Amino acid sequence: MSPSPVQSDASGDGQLDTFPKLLLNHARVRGSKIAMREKDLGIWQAWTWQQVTDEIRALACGLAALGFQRGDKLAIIGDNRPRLYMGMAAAQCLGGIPVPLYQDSIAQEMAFVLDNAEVHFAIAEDQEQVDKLLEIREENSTIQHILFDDPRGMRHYDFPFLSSIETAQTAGREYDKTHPDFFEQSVEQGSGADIAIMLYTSGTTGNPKGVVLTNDNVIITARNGIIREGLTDKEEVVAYLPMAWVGDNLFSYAQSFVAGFTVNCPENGATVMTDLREIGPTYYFAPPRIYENMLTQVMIRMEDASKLKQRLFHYFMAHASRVGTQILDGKEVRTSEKLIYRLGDFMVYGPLRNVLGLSRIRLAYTAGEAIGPEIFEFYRSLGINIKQLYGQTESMVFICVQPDGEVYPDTVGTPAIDVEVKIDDNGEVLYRSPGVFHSYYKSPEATASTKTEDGWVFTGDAGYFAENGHLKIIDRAKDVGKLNDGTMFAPKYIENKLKFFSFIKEVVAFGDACDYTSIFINIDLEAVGNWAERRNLAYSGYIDLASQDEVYDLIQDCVDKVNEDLSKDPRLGKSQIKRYLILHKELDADDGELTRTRKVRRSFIAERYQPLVDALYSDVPECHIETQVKFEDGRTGTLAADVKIRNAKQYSPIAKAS
Amino acid sequence: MRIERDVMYIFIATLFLMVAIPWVTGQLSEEIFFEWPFFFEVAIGGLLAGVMYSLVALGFVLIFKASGVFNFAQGAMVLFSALTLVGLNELGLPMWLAIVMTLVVMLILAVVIERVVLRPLVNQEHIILFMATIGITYFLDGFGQTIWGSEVKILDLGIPSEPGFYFDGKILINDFDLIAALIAGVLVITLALFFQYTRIGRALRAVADDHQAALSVGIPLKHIWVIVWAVAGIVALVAGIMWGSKLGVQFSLALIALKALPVLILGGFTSVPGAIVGGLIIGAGEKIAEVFIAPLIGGGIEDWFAYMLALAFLVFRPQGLFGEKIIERV
Amino acid sequence: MYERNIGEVVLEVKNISLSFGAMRVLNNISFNVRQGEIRSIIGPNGAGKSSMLNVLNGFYHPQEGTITYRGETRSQMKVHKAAEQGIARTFQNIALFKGMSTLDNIMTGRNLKIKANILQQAIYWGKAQREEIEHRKKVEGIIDFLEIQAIRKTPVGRLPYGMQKRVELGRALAAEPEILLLDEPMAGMNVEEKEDMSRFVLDINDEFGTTIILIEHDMGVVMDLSDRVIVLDYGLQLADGSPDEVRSNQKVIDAYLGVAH
Amino acid sequence: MIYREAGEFKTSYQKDQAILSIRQDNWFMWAIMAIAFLVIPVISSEYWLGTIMLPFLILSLAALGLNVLTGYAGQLSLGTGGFMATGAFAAYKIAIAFPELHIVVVMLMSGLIAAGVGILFGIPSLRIKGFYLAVATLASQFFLIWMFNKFGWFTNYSSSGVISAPPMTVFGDNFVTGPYATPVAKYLFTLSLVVFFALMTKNLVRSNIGREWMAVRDMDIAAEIIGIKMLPTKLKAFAYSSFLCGIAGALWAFVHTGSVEPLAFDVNRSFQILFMIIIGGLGSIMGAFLGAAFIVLLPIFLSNAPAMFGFNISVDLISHIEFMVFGALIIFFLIVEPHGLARLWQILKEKLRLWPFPY
Repeated sequence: MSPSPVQSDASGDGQLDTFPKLLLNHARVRGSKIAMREKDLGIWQAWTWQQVTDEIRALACGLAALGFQRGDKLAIIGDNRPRLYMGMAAAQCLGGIPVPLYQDSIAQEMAFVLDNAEVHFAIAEDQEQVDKLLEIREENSTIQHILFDDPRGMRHYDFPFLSSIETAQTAGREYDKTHPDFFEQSVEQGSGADIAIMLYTSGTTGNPKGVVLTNDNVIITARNGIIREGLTDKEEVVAYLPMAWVGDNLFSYAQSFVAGFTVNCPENGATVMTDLREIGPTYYFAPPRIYENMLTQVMIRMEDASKLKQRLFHYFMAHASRVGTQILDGKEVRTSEKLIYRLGDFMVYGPLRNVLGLSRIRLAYTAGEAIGPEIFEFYRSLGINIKQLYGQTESMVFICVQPDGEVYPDTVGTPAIDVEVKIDDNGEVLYRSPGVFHSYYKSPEATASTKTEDGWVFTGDAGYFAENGHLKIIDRAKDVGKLNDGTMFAPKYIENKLKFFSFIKEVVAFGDACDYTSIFINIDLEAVGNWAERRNLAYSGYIDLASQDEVYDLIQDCVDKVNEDLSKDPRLGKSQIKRYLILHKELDADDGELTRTRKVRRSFIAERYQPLVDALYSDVPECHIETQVKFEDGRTGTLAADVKIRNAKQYSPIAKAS
Repeated sequence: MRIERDVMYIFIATLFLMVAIPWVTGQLSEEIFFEWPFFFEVAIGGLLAGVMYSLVALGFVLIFKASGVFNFAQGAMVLFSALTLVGLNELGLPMWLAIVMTLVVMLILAVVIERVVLRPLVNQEHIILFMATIGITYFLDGFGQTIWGSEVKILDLGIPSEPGFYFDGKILINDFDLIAALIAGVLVITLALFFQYTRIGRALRAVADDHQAALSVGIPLKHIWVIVWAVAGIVALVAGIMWGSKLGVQFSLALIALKALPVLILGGFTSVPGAIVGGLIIGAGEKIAEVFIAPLIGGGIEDWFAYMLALAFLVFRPQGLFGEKIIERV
Repeated sequence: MYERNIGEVVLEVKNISLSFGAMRVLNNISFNVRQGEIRSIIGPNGAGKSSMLNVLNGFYHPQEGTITYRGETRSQMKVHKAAEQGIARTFQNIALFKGMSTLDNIMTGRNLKIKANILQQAIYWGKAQREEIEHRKKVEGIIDFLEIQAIRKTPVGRLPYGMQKRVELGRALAAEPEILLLDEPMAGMNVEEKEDMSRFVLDINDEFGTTIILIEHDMGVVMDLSDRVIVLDYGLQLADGSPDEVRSNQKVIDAYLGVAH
Repeated sequence: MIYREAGEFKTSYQKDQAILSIRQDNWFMWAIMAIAFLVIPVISSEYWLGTIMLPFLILSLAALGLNVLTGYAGQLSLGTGGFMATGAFAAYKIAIAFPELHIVVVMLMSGLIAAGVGILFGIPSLRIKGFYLAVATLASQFFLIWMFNKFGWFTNYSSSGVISAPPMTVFGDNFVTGPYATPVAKYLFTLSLVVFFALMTKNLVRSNIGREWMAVRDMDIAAEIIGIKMLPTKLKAFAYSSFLCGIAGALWAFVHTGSVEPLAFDVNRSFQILFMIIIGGLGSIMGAFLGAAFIVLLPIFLSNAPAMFGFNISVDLISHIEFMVFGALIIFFLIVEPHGLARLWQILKEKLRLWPFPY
């Protein structure tokens, strides 16, 4: 591994153990290098590390002038905006704790977090977020001051506790003049053991929990990641995932502060893909669904291409799937194969990477959920170094990473630097690392039940080490159940296998303590809609499409294939899907059916659609259901439908070897 | 037809100037000979020539009115029809048969143009269709001459071309011009009746106003186009016969299209009466100017005078004398 | 939520009558517009609403009556003069420049503020470029304001209807008008698009202090947004007053009875 | 396919507004420039330079001029030949009257005179629109040609009505006109001027004036209501258009043919230039060049084609067949792509940028 500037920065003298110290160091070492960009007013506006430092300093002093104390929490609410990241750093400079919130949460959800975290100060992006905070503040007055980034529409908001970031910074510059040593001293006081940030995990049940992470947790983990992958200050990342999510905090904030690379913020939600393409990041992170969406787009668009292009595409993609990954992994490939790959690179792979905005990728990660092996291989065969990563908020992401050259789609790789991993008797995965979280905020019991006294953390995931030493994750430990005949039932495993089909968007599997496995399916409106249009199937919307027999036929194939696959697994062979239905409604986070990170809330769904579940475990061919739904504008209504139920083909399981 | 008031004013002013300017120049200049009988002789000669211009302009108007296409190929159609007629005649066909055959050829041409050029370009911008008709012009010019050769041919219909004296011998008028004007007049009246009293004619008028309305008459647009191009082809044949027997059948016949253009803008693209009145004004104006003004500025003004005259009219009536008024709304 | 800051009368229309030939389009219309207010003109189709706007920006010349604007009383506006004096408008049927991008369309709205001459523009370097950049910044502000970043470089002909309406509003805004005439800005829009457009209208009025004269068919929108409303019917002025007054005016009720709105 | 735009982001408005904002386009343009300035003069024969490249470049310039007027400002004109003639005769009068003037100055002055004449004939455009205007512009065409024929003053009373360019030089003693001028010098001189004016034109059409022209073209009423003044805007288009046509005419007379009579700029010339911009693409700088290349090369190809295939046909017949094929090809092109070669190029480029996707 080539020596990277990171290591020289982090020369282990313990000096750069907090974000503010890292910041000041960057201002010294690479003050004129670009730290952040934002597409604003049509061009990429940039801040150098020196400018970022000045801005943060002014904001920190401004916050101090407003009465922000050490240990105070600063809520951060909004899209990925440089000023919000700066707000995070400003709080840290003052020994405060940033608490980023999901910007699409409704006021009630926010109220819980703000209350739980005892937030007194908040930075909100715009009127939309400020309005939510004002609504919350009516009932809960712990919020002392709100700063906003974009003043649009708030000209008449005449509240003493509301001001713009700029106003605060102006006041901060004044404050800085009158208190010349304040900022430096404040930064000096910080240490690695101080709390750096609190991230609320939504969890699949109950209220969110605040995961408390120290500077050491975050910085050491971030640095280990950088060292393992050889990242430098020349990387470009695009910050587009929710700021409240640990992944964004690590990739768009912590690692940038450690390595000194550039973070780019898109113009708005509608332009993310365009902006991503303009920037062409070298280091990229996305959850599997984004890769899936991209691949679906590729396939849909290719179907409209001319026959010649289609043949070129399929020919070269087939070639890539034969040799692409080997070439990427640096393995020996016949020269002729290599030449064809080169040609393919010119004709197809290169252009494809280019239109997807992935031309310059040196390292791409995916994590959060299992990624379909075909999707994964697709990107790797294009020459994009995408790797799986296993982690969680409690570990500041990194637990296992796939090492270069040893990338297997069904495993999540080997433990990251300084991470120990073990499997307990129940098959649950445990780890111990420098990134292990400090505690759950104000929840010692929860902390104790997750983290042992000697620092091991229960992941809640069931898994095992494969023969090659790589960790393989099957499912959530608590979700793994048993069918009535005693067969192991791993719902997530089955769900994921189905979701790898582009026509299927979400799946909910039932089976624990039941006679057999049955599932709800959400079709992918875009993919199936496209498919339907191609066949001149008329449909008026999701409900209509989901109930068509042709669509059922299409899905039947997918289900049958999964069953065939399952039948080959020694442990899960008897948990094949017996009955399934296509749900009449798209699962939605607003209705509580998905978490904000789009994980299905199985038990909630089972309760909500009890009649459907009952029908699955009877032999009726159809079931009537009425559901309460929440529309985007907040109104509620009722959705009624007759949902068809079908049986899946059963394959005889391969006898268990042992 | 109701004539608008400002058109009347322009008309009266034009008449006045046409008389007054020659008189004034006649008084001022030694070179210019002005006497009333001579003036009328010139004016009548001009009017008769103007009818010939109208004949060509009429073809333009028909097509523009029905399809919005500015058919630059009208001149080429005149040449092509004349070449075909003479060619067939030279092959030994009697004149009447040659005329009938030529009519058939012009009908076929209309069908081919509709099928090959217009239909693929339907809904394109006007300038594109205009360019396409220039393409047709080139093609027809080349095609006609490739088949029939490019040497000057004589077309003799037996119309006397001796000058005749009228009004006590004071005014000299070419009999040929008179007969040609007569034929043109008959053609115009026929067309007017055709438009007024036949179903197709009414459909053609409707299509000029509104394509939907035309469809409701029950005639497909493509048929209308074929018909209108065919009628324009017949008009071109008549013009070709007239001009051809006057000047000889040769390439320069195609250029009389350029003479018809000022007539067209002066009268208005969409008006049959406009084409007639425009032709008369241009014909008379041009002749009068040639005799009574040109000597003052060196002569040879026939190339551009018609255009300048039309331009002067346009400044007062941007849509031409009888063109549809452009109402601007937002 | 807040009181609009309404000032002096800026535009006074007195006894305006307009005819096309024998057709009387506007008959003795009088009203005034105050600084910073949102003034609506309502009425059934053919009531003369658009004609009134056309009179205000000088496109139609009334036969009778006077218009007082910026302290100057005249019998008619001139199109350029109106534009130069800060009257901008949008059109009932979108009148965008179809061959140009969103950005260029809005840039044309700033044509009166660009001073470089043809030679400087041909050379581009120096003043012309400085101006282009300066105005681009302003236009980007408008693009941001109207939330149309994603279609910045799209030719407007390819945009959906609702977006075209927004671009047209952007073009009018680019002139930094004092009075903005909006001719049915929400026609043909769905509820969501109408909400967005209403928000933009309010924000324009609020952020830039622009006086707005609005024609709109959606009564809910009109009553919500307007400070005062004029009701026209077949060229006659039926009523003029606050939304509440207009709503309870018997003549208006009569005229609207049977008219589906 | 060849485009790799990921990672090309603009950090300033200058860069965002650059003429060629995509890197590959930039390279492509520099490559074309290198070929035009360095390779072609070396490898081309005199025949190629004199018979193909010179007319191509000069007519491109005229087409550029007409495209500003018709393609950008939407004013259909059939008077291009007249404005070219004005440029040619103005250049002649100036060069003879002031022999010490540099040829570039002569060219510019003749362009300005043509611009003045253009303004004069552009005035009716305020009231007259569309085809009415097109026909009206024929008035200027016929009038100007008649004028140059009729009045001996324009030809310095040459008996044949032909004007001959005096020998003139650039950079010391490199003759670009007259008997001592080499084809390479002529070519490079013309190329430089054409490239320069193409750049100027591009600058204009991407500036305010260009937007005003397009606004007038796309919807004149809306343009007027947002404050664009019709007459000055249209007259600027007429002026600039005639300016370029005038220079093209002067180049034609001085550099290309050396001596010329008014007939060289008759109405057929106007139509030829109009064809160029229609075939090339209205409202496109590139279109003017593509169209000129097409219209210049096509007749050369057509007249050589029979011989190439071993047919022996009389010259007369060839010229008739040429007419036919030319007309047919025009129609063919209009049907295939009514928006011209530039649009085809644009589509191709778009396809390459999106490759392998269709959209």
